[in-house]
Parts: sequence; structure tokens; C-alpha cells
Amino acid sequence: MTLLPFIALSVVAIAFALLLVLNRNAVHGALCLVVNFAAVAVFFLMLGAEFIAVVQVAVYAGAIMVLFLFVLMLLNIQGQEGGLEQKPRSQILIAAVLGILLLAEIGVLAPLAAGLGGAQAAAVPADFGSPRLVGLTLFRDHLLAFEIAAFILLAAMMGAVVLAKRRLA
Amino acid sequence: MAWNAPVPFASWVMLSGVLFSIGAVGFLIRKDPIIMFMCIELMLNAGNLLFIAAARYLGIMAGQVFVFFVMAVAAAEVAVGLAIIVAIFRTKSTIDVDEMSGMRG
Amino acid sequence: MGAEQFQKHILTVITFLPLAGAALIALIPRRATTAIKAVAFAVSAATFAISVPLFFWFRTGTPGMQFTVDVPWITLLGQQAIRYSVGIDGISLFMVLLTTFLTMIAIAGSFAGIKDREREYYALMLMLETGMLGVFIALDLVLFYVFWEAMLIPMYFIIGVWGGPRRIYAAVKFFIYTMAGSLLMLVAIIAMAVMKYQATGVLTFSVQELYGLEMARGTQTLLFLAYALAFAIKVPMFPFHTWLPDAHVEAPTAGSVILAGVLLKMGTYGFLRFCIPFFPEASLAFAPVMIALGIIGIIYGALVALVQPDMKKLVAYSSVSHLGVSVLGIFVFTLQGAQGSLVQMISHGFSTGALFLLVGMIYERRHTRLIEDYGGIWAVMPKYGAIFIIITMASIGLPFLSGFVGEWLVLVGSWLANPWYAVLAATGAILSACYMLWMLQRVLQGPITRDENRALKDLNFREMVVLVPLVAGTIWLGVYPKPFLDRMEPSVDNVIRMVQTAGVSSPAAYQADAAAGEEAR
Amino acid sequence: MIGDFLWLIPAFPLAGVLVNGLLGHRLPRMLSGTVACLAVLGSAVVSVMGLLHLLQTPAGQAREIHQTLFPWISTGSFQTSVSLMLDPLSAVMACVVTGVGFLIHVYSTGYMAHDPRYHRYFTYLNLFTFAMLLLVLADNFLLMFVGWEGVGLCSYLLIGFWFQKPSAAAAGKKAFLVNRVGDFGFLLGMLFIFAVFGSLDYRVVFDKVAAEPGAITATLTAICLLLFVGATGKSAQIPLYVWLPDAMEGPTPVSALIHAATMVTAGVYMVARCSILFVNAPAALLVIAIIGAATALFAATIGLVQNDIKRVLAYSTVSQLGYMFMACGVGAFAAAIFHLMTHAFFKALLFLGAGSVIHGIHEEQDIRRMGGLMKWMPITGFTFWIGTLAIAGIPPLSGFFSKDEIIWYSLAGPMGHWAFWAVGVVTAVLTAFYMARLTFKTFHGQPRMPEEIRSKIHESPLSMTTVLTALAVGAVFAGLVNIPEAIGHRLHLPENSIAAFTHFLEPSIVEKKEAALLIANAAGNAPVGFVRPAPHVDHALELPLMGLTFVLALLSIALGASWYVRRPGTATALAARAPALYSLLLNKYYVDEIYSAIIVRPGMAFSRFLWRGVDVLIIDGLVNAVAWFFGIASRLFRVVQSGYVRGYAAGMLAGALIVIWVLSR
Amino acid sequence: MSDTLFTWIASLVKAVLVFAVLMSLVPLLIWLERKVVAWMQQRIGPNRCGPFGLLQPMADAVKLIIKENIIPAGVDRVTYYLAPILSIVPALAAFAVVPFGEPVTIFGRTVALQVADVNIGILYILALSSLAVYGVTLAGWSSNNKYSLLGALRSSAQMISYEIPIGLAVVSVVLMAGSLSLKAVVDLQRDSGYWLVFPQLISFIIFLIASNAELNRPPFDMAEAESELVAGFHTEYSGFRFAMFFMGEYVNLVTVSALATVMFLGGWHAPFGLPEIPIVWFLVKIFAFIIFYMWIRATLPRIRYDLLMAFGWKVLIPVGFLNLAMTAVVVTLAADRAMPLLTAVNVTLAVVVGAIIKIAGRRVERRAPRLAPVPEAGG
Repeated sequence: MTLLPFIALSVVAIAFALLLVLNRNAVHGALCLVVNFAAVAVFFLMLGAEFIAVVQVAVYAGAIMVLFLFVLMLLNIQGQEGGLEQKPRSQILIAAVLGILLLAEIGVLAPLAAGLGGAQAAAVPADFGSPRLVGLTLFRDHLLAFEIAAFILLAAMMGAVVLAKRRLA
Repeated sequence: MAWNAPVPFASWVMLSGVLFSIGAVGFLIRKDPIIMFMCIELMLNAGNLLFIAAARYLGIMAGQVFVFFVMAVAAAEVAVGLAIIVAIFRTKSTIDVDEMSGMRG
Repeated sequence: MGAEQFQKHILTVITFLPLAGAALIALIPRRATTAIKAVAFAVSAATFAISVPLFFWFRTGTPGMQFTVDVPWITLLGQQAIRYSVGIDGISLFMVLLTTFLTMIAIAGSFAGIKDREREYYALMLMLETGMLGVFIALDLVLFYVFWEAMLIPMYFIIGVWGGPRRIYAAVKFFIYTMAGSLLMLVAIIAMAVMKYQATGVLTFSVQELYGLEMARGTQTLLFLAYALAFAIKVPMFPFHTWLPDAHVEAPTAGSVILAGVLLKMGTYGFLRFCIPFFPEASLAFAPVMIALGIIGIIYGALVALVQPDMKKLVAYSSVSHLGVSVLGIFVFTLQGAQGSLVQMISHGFSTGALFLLVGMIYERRHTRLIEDYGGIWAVMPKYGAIFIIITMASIGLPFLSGFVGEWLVLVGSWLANPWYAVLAATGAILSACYMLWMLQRVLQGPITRDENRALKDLNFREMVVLVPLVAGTIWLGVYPKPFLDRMEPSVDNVIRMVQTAGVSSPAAYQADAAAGEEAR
Repeated sequence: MIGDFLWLIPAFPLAGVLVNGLLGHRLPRMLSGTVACLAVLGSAVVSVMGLLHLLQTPAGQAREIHQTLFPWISTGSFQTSVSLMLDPLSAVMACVVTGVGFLIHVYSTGYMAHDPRYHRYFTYLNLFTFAMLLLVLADNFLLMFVGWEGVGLCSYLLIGFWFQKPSAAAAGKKAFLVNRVGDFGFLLGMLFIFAVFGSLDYRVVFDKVAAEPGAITATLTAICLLLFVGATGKSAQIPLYVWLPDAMEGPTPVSALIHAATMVTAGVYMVARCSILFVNAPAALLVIAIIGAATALFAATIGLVQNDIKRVLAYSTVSQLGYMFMACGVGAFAAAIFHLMTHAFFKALLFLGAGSVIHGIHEEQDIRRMGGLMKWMPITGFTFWIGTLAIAGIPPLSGFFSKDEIIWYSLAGPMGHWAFWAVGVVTAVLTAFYMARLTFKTFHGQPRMPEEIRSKIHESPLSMTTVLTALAVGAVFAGLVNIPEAIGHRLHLPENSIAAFTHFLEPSIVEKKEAALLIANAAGNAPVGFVRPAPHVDHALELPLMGLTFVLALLSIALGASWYVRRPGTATALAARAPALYSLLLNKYYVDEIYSAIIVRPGMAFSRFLWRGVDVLIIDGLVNAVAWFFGIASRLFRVVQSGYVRGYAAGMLAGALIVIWVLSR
Repeated sequence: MSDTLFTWIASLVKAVLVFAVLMSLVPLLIWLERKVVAWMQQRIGPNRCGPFGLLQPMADAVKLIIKENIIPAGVDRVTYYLAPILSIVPALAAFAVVPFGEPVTIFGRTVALQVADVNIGILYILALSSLAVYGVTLAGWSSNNKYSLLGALRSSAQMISYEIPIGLAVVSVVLMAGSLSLKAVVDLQRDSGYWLVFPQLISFIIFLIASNAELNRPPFDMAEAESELVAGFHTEYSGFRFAMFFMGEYVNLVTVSALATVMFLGGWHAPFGLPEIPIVWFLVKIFAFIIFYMWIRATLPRIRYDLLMAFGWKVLIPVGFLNLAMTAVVVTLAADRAMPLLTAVNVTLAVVVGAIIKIAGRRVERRAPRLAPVPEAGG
């Protein structure tokens, strides 16, 4: 959890994020995102959240990105979109301005937040981030949220089926 | 800065901030809704990162549990989003965001 | 035990009998119109019959509420805050009687006028009656507000469905005008309840307890204005009156009889029952403004009525003028003034109700309300002419007819407050004579110019039955108003005393009058 | 004893109204007519009995009978009840009203014989009598006001009786409205009285004023002036007289009863009744005198040139009323009432005479197309002559006594002044002249009717002629009731027969000498310049002055005879020489036109402006503007929903930025 | 020699060892498979190259390596190269957490016979198995061929669907073991004396069926069956990349068998009473499983795709949930007597179900529709 791996990995993460945004081909974009997720999973490991790291890989990389790939492949909407060139000038300008503003804001906020978190990581029990502890917190303090998440997933499932189902007219 | 010095919390905020803004800008720039969805996932992930970092630096498990919920929501969102895109593609044979302004006032 | 029990719950019976009637009518098949009319009239007549003993059982001389029923209805914050508490005193007794009397007559009057959808029409009329009665007997602010709003809906439909060509515009305008006003009142009601709760920990909406609620000068003014706006629109007072001509012109005959006969009185009743007792200081402070608006209403209403081509609009503006007198009577804060305004309300109910019926009757024959379409119909319709003249005389305040008693007392009251008020208000008498007689001349007198008029049939038996009670009412109120005056005096005196005790700055005339009043009785 | 029969006087006509009103159209004509006449006869009998009862009561006792029927309006300190009072003044008035009224009812049965709405006519007539009696017998101002407006209503109904005629309808409305303006003043007066004295009963008010005379002269002046406004409205004095000439549209008996004998005299009665008030307000008295005089002269001048027989008589009535008010103005209230009584007789006689003339020559009213009718209608002509002589003031007829008394007191009365005397004399001369002109043009000279009518001219039926003769008798002997001292002493008549009438009225009217004292006392502290205590005029002058007026009257009748009988053309020639003056008088000084120009037309324009401008344009405009505004606003916001997905996204992001920025501060 | 350095070296050595063993096993398995299937179909199988045909796989490997790598036109280069790698790496990585023996002391330090003892072992395996989908998907998509695209979609859909039953089976085992690490599962079986195959019989059956589908092996190999979609997602691959797909498949086979032995057959422990030989029993059990899979490949006919998916969603998942629920109830209520109870329940259930299937099977035959005799011509 030292600075070197952190910087290395953040460079990887940021690079692949930029690749995703700037990539003309959607599938390649998806793969870049997968790599980004892997990098973030490693970050989670560095931050002592093994369970979440593995879940991240399983859920994000394993399920969500597969969904993306599925849709990309099913619809085969390859290359409709040109690169950044033909976008309306104004849209890019706005996006750029807002992006810079956001960055500036984060730049300002980061040191403030630092005060919050403190330079040193807090002393933490050995099995911090282990499934046992996560499970305990999840089902003791946030059971209601868990149930609600369950409902959201149920609703999403039904929604997806209804929306995408080919109308057998 | 010694290479093996511990990583301050501020840098985690910076990192997730950068990732978030890349996602946001990406969302604004691209016209292909799938890319936009990916950018959203990226933003959500940046959020998760910050959650975990904060959990680690404050020693509170709740952070990680929240990430769990964020993932649930993200999954749900992608499922529905992609279903919509499939539906739109099937009707209009194009999924360019700018054409899809049927719902205007 | 039955009689005593009946006497105790007579008000509830009177209020909800029409509702039951409406339900009964809803069950009758649509085609059986005669049955519908019979049931409707029977129910309204029964309601009137039950309300008549109220007049005799009413103990004159006691200012407090009588025939009270007080049952908890909704509990808030653990306390029975909102109660079904009803009761009448000198002021609301006559309003109740007027409502039941006029509804019975209106229903009888609309047998010929209403041709389509009779079932809904009569059901709505009876529902309207319940709404109106509820307003007059409610002693709990929320109950009052509920009935106040409930009464709007049937009226809206009656104007909106069975009205004239521009009925939708008129109905919507009527609804929004009243609704806008009453929303502010609702806020004020809640504010008062909250203030009471904060001050004494007792959460209640009952009118009795909220009398004499201590509050800062500023809030009292605001709350007074909120109430005053709601009632000013209802009266209607000068700037807020434009809905009345439209509503009247477009409403069916019976609709405008009820609208003019009872709905307008709710405004003035509201002033007497809520505005003044709740906020005596503010009432005193705003008295000159309200008096000015009242007087403007009188003169403005009369002048505009003078040039109206449409008879119903003319009568509508005359209502604005007459109720201007009533408002003036209330805000001069003298016993005569207040009693005069109450009598004026009752007499206006009789005379304007009759006028609308009369206009309605020739409308049913000729389907036009423009004055120039008529001329010289007295020759063809002698009975109609005779009644028209009597009612006109009552409306312009000829002595020994109801109009004069109300006007005279208001003039006495306002002269005691400030002679100039009386002078200006009295000009109303001249102006009202002008427009009424000019209308009379163009409609009844002169040669018959159009041949359709030649073929007009005179009043049939039903129409006479409808009009004669009203004429009798005006004559009785004009010749022998004592029973009315005695019953309302203590309650009105009670309200006026509230203002006098509150108002240190009240003009000397009050003391003189009050003192004189004392030893004279 | 008589006290509890008082209510019968108004009750009889009321019963008549109910019978005729409700059942009239079913009854045969004769029955409904007789019912009406009997009703008035009944109340006449009772009022005469009342009068006799008063006469018999010895001077010491109070000559007053009271009867309270039922409490009317009573709230707090304002207590009034419907109660009647009979005292000398109201007894006289009641007798005049019922007496003359009865005769006119009988006359009407003949006159209105062929009218389709026969029963309705008698209903109105009875209603009028009831109202007049209420007015006269009331013992408080409010009940008097009831009568006051009641008679106004009946005059409206009766003037507009033939409502098919647009002019009649308009005249009726005009009468009512002008009366209403007068009543407005009266109403304010009553309010003022109540505010000051705390009650409206005569007894209470008069005792309070009598208790400390001259104390509240200023308020009393205001009250009296307001009451006088009511009087001018009702008795057709200068500003509000315009309705009387138009009132001739109604049937002639109506004009006779209402616009000669009874209603118009109500104002004089009211002034006399409140003499105690007026006496304590010398300024008000002065105003009354001036207006009375002015009206007398003014109306007389117009009367000279009128061609409609009834219009001439109408203006003569206005002029005579002016006399009465002048009498009151100078403080001779008794003289005013005496003239009122005599005038009732001969003016009713003249009107009924005119009525029978019109009846005779079939609805022709223009005197220029009459002439030489004496041949066809001897009785009408003869009685008409008696009326003319009476009004001209030729002794020994009643007119002479009452008019000359007024002329004398206009000089010698408490507020007398030679100016009033001069106006009185001049008006007397003019009256004599236009009456002479009228009689000569109608009954003498060559008949100017078209040929075919001449054959059909006939004398009126018996029912009308008997009434004429009865009234003629009244006109002749009414004067003897109040022979002035001067003549009385000269003829050595028994003491009690001299000025009997004035002595009889003593208790209810302020006596002249007492009036003089009070006026002097009130004038003392009232800053009215003109008023000063009465000049001492020795009584010696009374007879010669009377003689003077008599001679002048004879001369003017002679002049009339020469102009219109011997040389008929002279009047028209004279008129040709001064066309402006003639047309001015003919068109009644254009007063009607002036009124409509000043009041009616601008009033209508203003109210039309109020309606179109204020009501529709401003208030409704505002309301609709609010509705329009919301329409526009909603259309404006629609644009924000552009459907451009990335626009929304940018918006969201910007929002997020702001939120972060705000939260982080 | 600090401790950290030692652990680093130890794990490195273990990793290399495992990699070597796996890589060497692959050709052996290919040969074994062809031999076993042949023996089952009463034919000889490869016997030309080397004794009993043992060098046949070597020959194949050489063929594939020297074959020309044809890359069809319009292929998305990056993903085309990436796909085979992505199919092998997850399989190899999954083996890292499989413990294959008691801890051994070398140079005085104890070394766990497990590449990495991670306390979320099972979850790690599940995650990696979900990554395996990428290989298939990208291969199918990038080869710009309609059939390969369809084949890829179908097989990836199948693999995703069958991840859930595997997950449920694994969770019920974890429930018994109380921890996610594989070592704990083995220790549980050693301490309690029961091999989990008995108390968790239902989940064992589900695991077998689902893992078979996960590997795209014959009864469920609709995606790359020759008769259906040419060769499924790896139609356009040839040469060494095609070999990598094959290697991926077999390494996965080994991993899954290892997982099954660790979770259900008590890892490296000898069956009741037999002497404890460290790694041998472990390998014996793995080979038992592998043979079992091959046996199924030889016997069972291919299932139609929609029935396959329906079976997965509508049968395996519900049964998995029920089993999980039952286990959870028993574990919480009767924590100590859990093992015998569960064994009893599962065994009785298995017997009952077996009987039902047998009876149902016979009745179906009797009622099978006799073909109506063909009516004589004419008449």
C-alpha cells in the first residue's frame, strides 16, 4: 500500500479510462473498461477490501461488461459513430469546460477531504474487509437497504425482460 | 517523496475525482449510448473507489457495504438501460442519442 | 323522549335530509321525471317543514348558541381537535330558514325550466342545500370550511351544465374566484388553531374557544385580511364582484335564485360570525375601508345596473348594490346597523329570489333576457305585472315592504357612526328606484311593439304558488319585522359589544347608542 | 271612546284595496265602484266624528287622541310603533282628504265608466287614500314616511294608469323618481332627528325642542332644510316641481284628488306639523318663504301661456302651493292650512270641471280648439266659473279669505316683508288673469271645435255634475270658516266665529304671536342677516290692502274678457310681438331639457362608462389577463423540455458542480 | 533469508510446479479422453504413435504449432489475439487456491501445499470462472463470422446461466464449512469424518451437471458442436491459437475436478481406513472425476439448446435454492448433529428420486405410441 504501486496502478486506470472515452470502437472501449475495473479491483485489495475486490471482478467485469458485450455483439452497431470530429463544436466545448471545472473543484476539495481522512490509514482489525465482517455489517446495520437493493434488482430484471422481449405479434 | 511512503487519503480523492470527471466528460462527448453507459459505470466505479478508500481511512465497514449496494444499483441500471437501447434499436434501427428526442415537450 | 331527542338533533336532521333525498333521487330511473320532481319537492318541503319549528322553539333573548350538538369527529395530536359541533343563534337561524325556504321554492320554480338531465339536476340542488345549511350551522372552523367548499361543487355543475351559452366560462370563473379566496381563509384557520395550541396547549377549531384569541396586532390584521378576502369575494364586494353577473346570466333560473338568495349571504354571514368576533381590533381598523367599499358597491352596482341591456345582469348588479348596504351595516358596528344588514340579507333573499324567478318565467316563454325584446307585457300578463311591481317596490325599499326595514336600520346605524356614510348610502335608494323603474317601464309598460309578446300567457297556478310565498314574505317582513328583530337582537348585540369593548377608539356614538339601548329595553 | 276607532280611518280604504285588488275583476263594475266609494265614505264619517269630538273638548283639555296599533321596528334604542294620532291639524287634513276623496271617487265611477281596468283604478285610488290617511294620522315621522312613500307609489301607479301610452309611463316614472329625490332629503332629515333627539315620535321631539327653544338652532336649521327638501319633492316646489305638469297624463279625477287636493298638500301639512321645529330655525323659514314666493310667481307666469286645460290648472296648483309655503315661511302656518283647505275645494272643482269638459268633447284637451261650451255644458260652465272666481280671490268666495289672509300675513306675519307682499299681489293678479283666460277660451267666444264633434258634445252624466255642484257649494262657503278679524269686527260678528279655524288649530300649530317671540329669540343668536323681528304694521292697513287686491283681480278678469271674448285675436298678436318671451314661457323655461342635460344624460353616460370601462375593461380585463399570463408562462417553459438528451446531461453535471461547490464551502 | 523473502520464493516455486504439472497433464488428458471414449464405443482409439498411442497428442501438438496461422480478413485484430489468452489464463489462475496436501516443513519452515491460501478462495474461483466467458465471447465476435458470433453468444449465455447453480452448490458447502477458504472445507471433512459428498449429495449432483455445462463439454457442447455450428466460436482459429483453446478447455477440466475433490471428496485425505499418502490420493480422486466426465461425454446425447437453458434455469436453480435453504435450516438449528442428519436426508431423497425416475421411465415406454400398422394397399 505504498506510493509506487498506487501511482503505477492509477496511471493504468486513468489511461484505460481515457482510452474508453476516446475509443472509436465500442468493443475495445468495453475491454478498456474491463481493464480499468481490474485496476480498481486491485486498488480495493490495496485498501484491504478483498471481498469487495472479488465481487467487483465477478459483478462488474464478469456480469455487467458481458452484458455490454452481448448488446454490442447482438446489435452489431459497429462503427456508426465517427470519432470525436463530427460532434457539434458546442457540445465538446461545454463538456470541456465542465470537465475542467470539475477537476478544479476536486483539486480544491482533495486537501480539504484529506483533513477528514487523515494522512495515516486508521488502525483496522486484521480481517477488515473480509466476507465475515462485510456480511455482519451488511445484515446487521443495513438489512433494510439490502432488501431494497433486492427489490431494485427484481424490478430491473422484470423491466429488462419486458422491454427487450420481442413482441411476438 | 519516498516511494514507499503511505498513500495519503487526498490522493485517493484525487484519483477517484479524475476517474469521475473522465467518465462525466466522456458521457457528454460521446453520442453512442452504450459508450455513455460505460462512462456512467466508470463514474459509479470512481464513487466506489472513494467509498472504499474512506472506509479504509476511517476504519468503518459501512463504506464497503455501500459499495455493495452501488453495485446492485449499477447492475440494475445497466440491465434496464441496455434493454431500452435494444428496444430503441429494434424500432428506429439507430441508437444515436441526438435522434432520440421524441420525448421533447 | 322522541320529541326531545328530535329537538336536540333537529339541525343535523335538517342538514342531511336533503342529502338523503339526493341519494333517493339518484335511485329513480332517469325517465321518470315527474317522480323525480315530486320527490325533490317533497324532500325540500319536508326540510322546510322541519326547519319552521326552529323559528318557534328558538328562545328569543339569549345571545348564545341553541340546538347545539357537539360530537368529536377527528382527533389530532391525541386531542379531539375537530368536532362535529353545530348550533344556531339569532344570526344563523334566519339564514337556515331562508335556505330551506328558497331551495323549496327554487326546486318548485325549476319544474318547467329544466328539460334535460332532471335527475342529476335535482340531486345536485339537494346536495347544494345540504352544503349551504352546513355552512350556516357549523360551529367548528374545519366543519365550516368543509361545507364551504362542498357547497361550491354542486353550484359549479348547476351553472356549468344547465347554464346559458357562456356557462363554462362563468362556472369556472365562479369556482376559481371563490376557491382562491377561501384558500387564504384555510391558511388563516390553521394559523389560528396553531396559535391557540401554542398558547394553551389545547388544539381546537371550535369557534367558541377561538373567540378572544390573543394575537399580535400584525398577525390579527393579516388573518383578518385573509378571512375578509374570502368573504368579500363571496358577498361580492366592489372589486371582486365581476363573477356575479356572469354566474347569474349563465345560471339556470333556480340556480341564480339560490346563488343570489343564499350563497351571497354566506359572505356577510361570514363577516358577522367569523371576521368581526375573531379580530375586533383589526375590524375596527379596517372598518373605514370596508365601509368605503360597501358604499362604492352600492353606488357602483346601482349605476352599472342602470345601463344593463340584460335583465338578469341588471338584477345581478342590483344584488351587488343591496349587499353593499348589508356590508355597510355590518362595519358601522352599531346594533341597528348589524340588525339592518341581517334584515337586508333576508329581504334581499326574498326580493331578488322573486325577481330571478320572474325573469326566469318570461325567459321560459320568450327565451330572451334582453329588455328591448319586451314591452307592454303588463297588458297581456296582468298577474305577472302586479307581482313584478310589488317585488320591484320591495327591492327599492318602499316602506311596509321588506327592503325598507333593512335599508332604514342600516341608514340609522351608519348615521350614528358617521352622517356622511348614511348620506352616500341613501343615494342608493334613489339609484335603485331609477334602474328598477326604468326596467319596469321598458318591460311592462308602453305599447306592445313585438307580436310575440302579444301571445304571452299569464302565470299559471304553479308559478303563482312559487311567487306568492315570496311576496307574502316581503310583506310580512315589511309590516311586522318584530319577531325577526327580537330573535336576532341579542346575538348581534353580542357581536357588536365584542367590537366596542375591543375598540377603545370607537366613536362616542356607540356608547350613546349602547347606553340608550340599555335603558330603552 | 273615539280613541279606539282611529284605526278604522285607514282600515276602511285598506279593506277597499283588498276587496278590489284581489276580487275586483270578478265583481261587476257597479259593485267594485260602490265598494271603493263606501270605503272612503266610512273613513270620512269616522274622521268627521273625530273632528266633532275635538271641537267639543273644552279648550283646557289636550285636544289629542292616541292609538298605538302594534310595534313596528324596535332595535336597541330605536323604537317605533305603528300608532295613530288625531289632533286638530290631522283631523282637518283627514276630513279634507276623505271628504274631497269621497266626492272624487263618486265622480270617477262616472268618468272611468268604460275603462277596461275599472277595478284596478279603484284599487289604486283606495290605496292612495289609505296611504294619505296614514301620512296624516301618523304620530311619528317614520309612519308619516310610510304614508309619504305610499302616496308617491300611488301617484306613480295612477299617473301611469294608462301604461300603454309611453308618455304616461314616462310621466309616472318621472313623478316617482322626483318624489324619491325629495324623500331622500326627508329620509336624511329623519335620520338627523333620530340622531339628535333619540326618537322619531312627534311628542318626544316637539317637547324637547319646546323645552329649551333656540338651543340647537344650527342643527334644527339643517333638519328643517332637509325636511323641506322632502316637502319640495312632494309638493312640487321650485327645484322638484317638474313632475306635476307631466302628471296630467293620468286620468283627470286622479289629477284632481292627488295633484290638487291631497298629495301635493302633504308637504305643507308636514311643515305645519313641525312648525315648532321651523319656528326655532328662522333661516329655514326664510328659505321656505323665498322658495314659496318664487314658485308662486314662476308657475303663474308659465300658466299664462299654456294651451292644455289641465296643464294650466297644474301650474296654477304649483303656484297656489307656492302661496301656502310662503305663508308658512312668514310664520302664518294656520293661514297656510286654511288656504290648503279652501284650495282643495275649488282646485278639485276646477279639475273635475276640466274633466267633464274633456269627457264631454271626447278627449280633446287643447283650449284653442274649444270655445263657447257654455251652451252645451251649462252646469259644468257655471261651476267652473265659481271655481275661477274663488281662485281669483273674489269675495265672498273662499279663495278671497284664504288668499288675502296669506297676502296680509306675508306683510304682517312674524317673518313678513313687503317683498313677499308684492309677490303675493302680483301672483294673485296673474292667477286671476290666466284663470279668466282659461274660462273665457273654453266656455265663451266662438266654438273652435271641428264640425263633426259639435253634434256629439254632451253635458256630463248626473254622477259627475252633482259632485261639481257639491264642490261649488264647498268652494263658496269654505271661506266663512275663518273670517279675518278686520272684516269680523267691521261686521260685528260673534267673537267665536271670527278666525274660528285658526283658533281651532291652536294646539297643534305654533300661534303667530308665539312664533314671533320664538323667531326673535332664535334669530337673536342665528347669524341670518335678512331676518329681523317683524315690523309693527298696524291693523288698520288690512282692509284697504284687501280692497286693493280685490280690485286688481276684477280688473284682470275684465282684461281677460276683453282679450279673449270681444277681440279674440289680441292675445296672439301680443304673443307675436314678443316671440322669445312667449316661446320661453310656452316651453316652461326649458327646465325639463335643462334637467335631462345636467343630470340624466351625464348620469347615463357615466354609468355606461363605469360598466364598459371599469367593470368589463379593468376588473375583468385584469382577471383574464392573469389567465392569459399563465398561458404564456406555460408555453415559455415548454421550450426547456428540448428532448436533447445530452443537454439534460450537461445540465445535470452543472447542477452537480454547483451543489458540490455549495456544500464544500 | 527473511520470512517475507522465503514466502515469496516458496509461492513462486509452488506456482511454477503447479503450472508445469497442469501443462504436462493436458496432452495426457487428450490422449486419455480419446482412449476412454474409444474403449467405451468398443473401438481401439489412437495406438499408432508410440506405445498405446501415447505420443498421439504430441503429434497433434506439433501439427498445430507448425500449421500456418490463417487470420481471416475483417477480423478485429486486438480481440482476435486476446481471446485464446483469455480462455487459458482464468483456468490456470483458478488452480492457485486449490490445496493439494498437508502443510510440509522444508528447511525448518512449514509451507502450505497451496499456492495462495486466500480466505476467499471459493469466491476467487467463481470470479475467475465468470471471466472465462470473455474468451469465448471475444473469440466469436472478433472472427467476423456469422456462425462463430452465434456460437459465441450461445456458449457464453450457457456459461453465464450455469454459473448460478455452481454458485448455489458451492454456497451450501461453504455454509457447512463456515468459511470461504478451501483449506477450511478440507479440514471440516477431516475433522467431522464425513466427506461432504454424503451430507451435500444434492449439491454434489448439481455441481457435476453445472460444471459440465460450464466447460461446454459434450452433453452441453451445443456451441461448438461440429454438426450444428461448424466449430462454434473457434471456427476461424487455427494453428497454435486453436490449440490454446483446447488447452484452456482441459485445464479447466482439471481445475473443476480438483475443486470437486476438495469440496466433496475430502481433498487429499485417504478414504476411510486407508493410509494417508500426501498427493497421490488427491490425484487419484481428480482422475476419477475426469474419467467420469469422459464417461458422460461418451454416453449422453447432445441436448437441444433451449431445453439446456430451460433445464438450467427451471430445474437446477430452484433445486439449488431449496437445497441451500434446507442446509441453512439444518445448520442453524442442529449445528452439532448437522452431518448425520443431512446425510440421512440427502441419501433418502436421492433414493426416492432415483426410484421415481425409474418407474416414470418404464411407464413412459409402455405408453409410448405404437406406430399404427400400415393399412394394406387398396381395400
